[in-house]
Amino acid sequence: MILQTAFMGLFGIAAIWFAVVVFRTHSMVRSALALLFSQAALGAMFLAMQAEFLGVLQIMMMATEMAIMAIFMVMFMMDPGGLGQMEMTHQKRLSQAAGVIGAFAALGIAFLAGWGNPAATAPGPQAQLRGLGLDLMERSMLIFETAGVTILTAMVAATAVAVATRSATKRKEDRE
Amino acid sequence: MPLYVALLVGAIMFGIGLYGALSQTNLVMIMMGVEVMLGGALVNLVAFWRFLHPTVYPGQTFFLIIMTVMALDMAVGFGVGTARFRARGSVEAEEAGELKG
Amino acid sequence: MTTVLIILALLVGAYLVAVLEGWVSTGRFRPAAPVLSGVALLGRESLVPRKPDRIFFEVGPVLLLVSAVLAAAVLPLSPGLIITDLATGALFVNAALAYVMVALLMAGWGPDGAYAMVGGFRFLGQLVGYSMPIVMTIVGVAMRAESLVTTQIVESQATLPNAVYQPVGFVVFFVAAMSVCFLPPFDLPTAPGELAGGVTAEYTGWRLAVMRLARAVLVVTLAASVTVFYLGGWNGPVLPPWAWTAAKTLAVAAVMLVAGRHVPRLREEHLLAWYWKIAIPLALLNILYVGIVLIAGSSSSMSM
Amino acid sequence: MSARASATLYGARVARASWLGRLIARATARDLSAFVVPGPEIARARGLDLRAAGLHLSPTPRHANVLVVVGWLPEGLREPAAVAYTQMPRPRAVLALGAKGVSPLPGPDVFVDLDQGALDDGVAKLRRLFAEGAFDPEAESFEAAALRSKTRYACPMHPEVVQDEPSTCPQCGMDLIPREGAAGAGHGHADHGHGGQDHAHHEGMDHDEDTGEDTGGQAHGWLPHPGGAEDEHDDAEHGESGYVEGSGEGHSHEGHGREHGLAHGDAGGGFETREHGGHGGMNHENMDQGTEDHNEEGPAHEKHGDMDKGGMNHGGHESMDHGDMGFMSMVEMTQGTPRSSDGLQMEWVETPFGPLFPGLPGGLSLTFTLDGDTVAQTQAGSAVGARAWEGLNGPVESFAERLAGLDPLSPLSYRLLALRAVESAAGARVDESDALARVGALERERAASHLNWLAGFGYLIGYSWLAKRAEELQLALLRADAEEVAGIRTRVRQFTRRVERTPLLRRKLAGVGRVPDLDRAVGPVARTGGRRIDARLEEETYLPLGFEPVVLEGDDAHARLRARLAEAEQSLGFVEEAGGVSTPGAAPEIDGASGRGAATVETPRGAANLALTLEDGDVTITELETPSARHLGLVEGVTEQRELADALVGVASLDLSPWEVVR
Repeated sequence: MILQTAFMGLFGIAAIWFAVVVFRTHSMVRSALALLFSQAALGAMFLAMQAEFLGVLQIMMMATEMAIMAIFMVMFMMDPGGLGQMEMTHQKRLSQAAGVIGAFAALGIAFLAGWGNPAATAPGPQAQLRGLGLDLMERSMLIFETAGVTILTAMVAATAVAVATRSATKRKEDRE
Repeated sequence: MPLYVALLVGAIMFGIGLYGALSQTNLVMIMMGVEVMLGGALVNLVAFWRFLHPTVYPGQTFFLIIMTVMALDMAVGFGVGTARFRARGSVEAEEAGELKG
Repeated sequence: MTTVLIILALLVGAYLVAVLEGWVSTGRFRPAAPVLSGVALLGRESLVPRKPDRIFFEVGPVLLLVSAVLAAAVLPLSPGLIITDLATGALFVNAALAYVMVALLMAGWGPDGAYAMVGGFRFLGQLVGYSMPIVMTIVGVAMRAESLVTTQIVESQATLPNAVYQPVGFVVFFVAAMSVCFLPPFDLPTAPGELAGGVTAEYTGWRLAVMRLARAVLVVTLAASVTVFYLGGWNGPVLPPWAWTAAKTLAVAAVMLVAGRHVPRLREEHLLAWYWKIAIPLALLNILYVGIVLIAGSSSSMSM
Repeated sequence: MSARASATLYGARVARASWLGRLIARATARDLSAFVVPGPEIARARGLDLRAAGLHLSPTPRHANVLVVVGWLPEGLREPAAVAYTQMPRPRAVLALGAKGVSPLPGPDVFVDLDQGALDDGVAKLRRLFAEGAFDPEAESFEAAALRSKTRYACPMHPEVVQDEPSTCPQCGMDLIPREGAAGAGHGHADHGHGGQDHAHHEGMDHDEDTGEDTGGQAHGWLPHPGGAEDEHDDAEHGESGYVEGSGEGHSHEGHGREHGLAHGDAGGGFETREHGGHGGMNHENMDQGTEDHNEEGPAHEKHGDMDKGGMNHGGHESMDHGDMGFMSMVEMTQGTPRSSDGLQMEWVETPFGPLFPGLPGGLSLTFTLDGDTVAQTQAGSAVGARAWEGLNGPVESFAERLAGLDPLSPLSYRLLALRAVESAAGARVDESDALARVGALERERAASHLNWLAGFGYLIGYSWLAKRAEELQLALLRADAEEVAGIRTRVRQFTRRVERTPLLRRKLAGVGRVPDLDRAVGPVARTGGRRIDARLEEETYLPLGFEPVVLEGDDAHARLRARLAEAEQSLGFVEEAGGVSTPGAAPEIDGASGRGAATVETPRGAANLALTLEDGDVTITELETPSARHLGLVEGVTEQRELADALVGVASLDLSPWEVVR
């Protein structure tokens, strides 16, 4: 239990530290990769919480996701080197306040609510996988299928929006 | 005890994410903020599953759905971003005035 | 103990792969060449570019090595000879290999050179291609074994290896595995002719040695994963189980190394188009096919 | 210099020679990887088999420990070669073949003649040198004057203000900021004709270990031209005079890494970041300043105002008044920039591919402006070409020799060209058997040249088998006597068939390298565009041989590959029929004849025309037209808006020889 807490704390601190780095660094790619390592640290934390499948999934998914983020980052910012000393924030005070209030609100709920007795043990990873699988295929099937179809639709729609049609490009050229 | 560690981490991640999402001007950075917030949510979710109801699997299912939402957020965000970048040459939120209702 | 043994086996495998690679590319069999070149690299200066992203520059090669070794941690050499038999082993291989891309991205970004950077981003594009097929084909394998545990996957192939059971999945996985370890014709990130070495171009001395070692370990890991997932792992007559795994792994590595010499490097656009238009549908069909076969097998009450 | 007394290695690594060191040194001696200057194709053209000699060829000097200099090194390559040398990690050595004098480079550690036997000896010597002297506590550091970088001081606001001493700007009073530039500023850009080219990529590396070498000496790229490192370049063309040193005060902290980028005009930086469009300076300044002081203090605005003016001077972007917006406007930044073909603007990075790029012929200096991995702009030139044809003028006796020395990739063709032109000027006639022998020699060179091209092309496209086999055939052909040619022809035919059956080759090459302006093309490039152009069609010697040029449709890299293979085979057939491969001898007996003469020879790259006047045994070239000079102009059309790999394949498929171009 103590070991578990220690590991969770360790990975939690890593996750938080990397999350801070995301908004502190001036290099776009560093931002994206810091986010990746933050999320991967969360994945490690899940592993410490004996959620093996979820942890591994998190670690795997985030690698791809954040790398793609890095590519868009570089593309949209037109700058491989990070913008150096450029200011990229606005409404700083407000955001800080919101962040702090948000965190404290969450903390307040976390610590004030009675959560009952924590369970000491979790099912083994094999049992978990089996349970999750059965849940996905039985009770939550509709939800999950809906989510799957939604993401597919969103992907198609996003691609359709992003890909400039020939006519749109032409129109733009005409305008210019 | 470990539950509270997880909730603490979740809350702080959420706070950082909120700050990031609000303070950044660049679309991609805003999305990063959102991802950090969702990360915080994920921690809470896993912690609740593990320490409160370890034998109830919809908790894990919900995790998967949030992960889907993260991917979705990326897809849509970048789709919109690319379209805007093409049209305007910028993904700065400050310059997206015409998106106001 | 097992950990040490597996790591040792990995190193030996990497050594043999390096010998093989030299043999294939120069046509001369020089068993001492990798040692010589490794020692020589250690003796050379290791230069740091003028304006590196120092963290990325240093971490890149190490992360590459680490992710290759991690992926190998869940691959069994023989029954019981495995570093950790995770319940999510097959998924874990993918998770670890995803960081190959992160490592290359770092190595490409770190030294602050255009060739390296283009190489790093090229590999990212490559990942967009291969990552889906590789996961989808593993689904087919896991379906047959009814488990993500790698040892159980090997056991499920006791009668018939997956390469025969689901040949389509085997081909797709093999190709995707070659892309992961950026062997020719998938060597877009390191293309010597196009990018003067790409992501490796700026590494010298011991850092280059680490990079090359990592690459060799990666090839071994991928060959081992092909062996475990599709060639029945340790299953085989006469020889001891570990020998079978080793022999199959080496054979796969040799095929990977030789195949690349006889085709030109792929174009990035073709790579992506073929992965998405051909490999992913094939992988999906493979899943469907395995499902049908499994249901047919169980309903006809054949004891399988 | 080559006669150094003891067995010490000039490029030894500074270290005490311990037992471990000796062990490593011995291993190093058996693991030689070479970076070849001007390029492996020159070594092949001279019949050298570097691999057989035990050298492993490396695509970058960073991975090499031997710099192999093949033959005489033209002026334009000396500095790049020296840069490559500085970028090789120590212990390192120079192996010079055939010629010694290579000024910025240190004297060769081993110098041997230009043939295979000597090469083998040289490599053996090199191994001994490495084994004995790889580590030397007293190794000197290499420092070439032209490469030494020098710190100069520039005003962040007024890029034209550059001084040697730290002081304040006379115009605005701000402190000048140090930046690095090359001492050899005299080698400026105009000199090299490279516009905004700079050593973008491969910047020097800091020797972080154990050496006392001045890191400033490494501040140059190896592929790029080490010209002046000033950053006020290319103004007229791109309107980017607003370059500002962005790595100013607040920029130096390591933690925030990347000290370059948009706000960075430092030539010492990795990427050469260029502003396109007419408003360069402005955005930089906003970025530079907009960092810490934006939200907090007022005076920042005043500064901005200042800068706006500065920017406007350069760019004339009137509406740019975002001094009080507090962030850099991406819209304005991207507004005036040229659009990418896909409409997604990315930062443009100017990247040199040459003159020592492994996938292209050595000496071809190609600079791509990369928009992502798409080539947005191309500058092509030659670093090795002659300064002017006038250098070839002179006595007629050695004229053929001189012209043959022009292009090491096809010396025979130019020798023949010279001979024919002189003969036409003198009115001399060549008898039939001589003419046939010449045809034999020319056709053999054509076949060898095509195979040589194929070896390099195979390397570029990552088709190792093709590269290796082509190299073997080419070397065998160069060493073959008349009887063996038939055997080689059979092998080439088998090779061709095998290449045609290669999976994916057509898919990779088809459609790549289309030439938009085929009228300017000659030789195989024109013939693969379906044009029946060949100087050999008008030659009498070819009539009885039943010559018919290889004409293919397609106009792409794949068609060129097939055409060159077919031509190689055809040429070998002519060699057989000509019955000899003797090289044409010296100029015919011409005693003080005078006159004008002209000749055309179909070189492996296309028709070369030479017109000259002969006066009292002196030759004056009036016109020399080479195929590569024509094709160099096609590079832009072949590369622009192409993916990087496709662009490179396109350039390589033209088979340019940078040697036969006037710089």
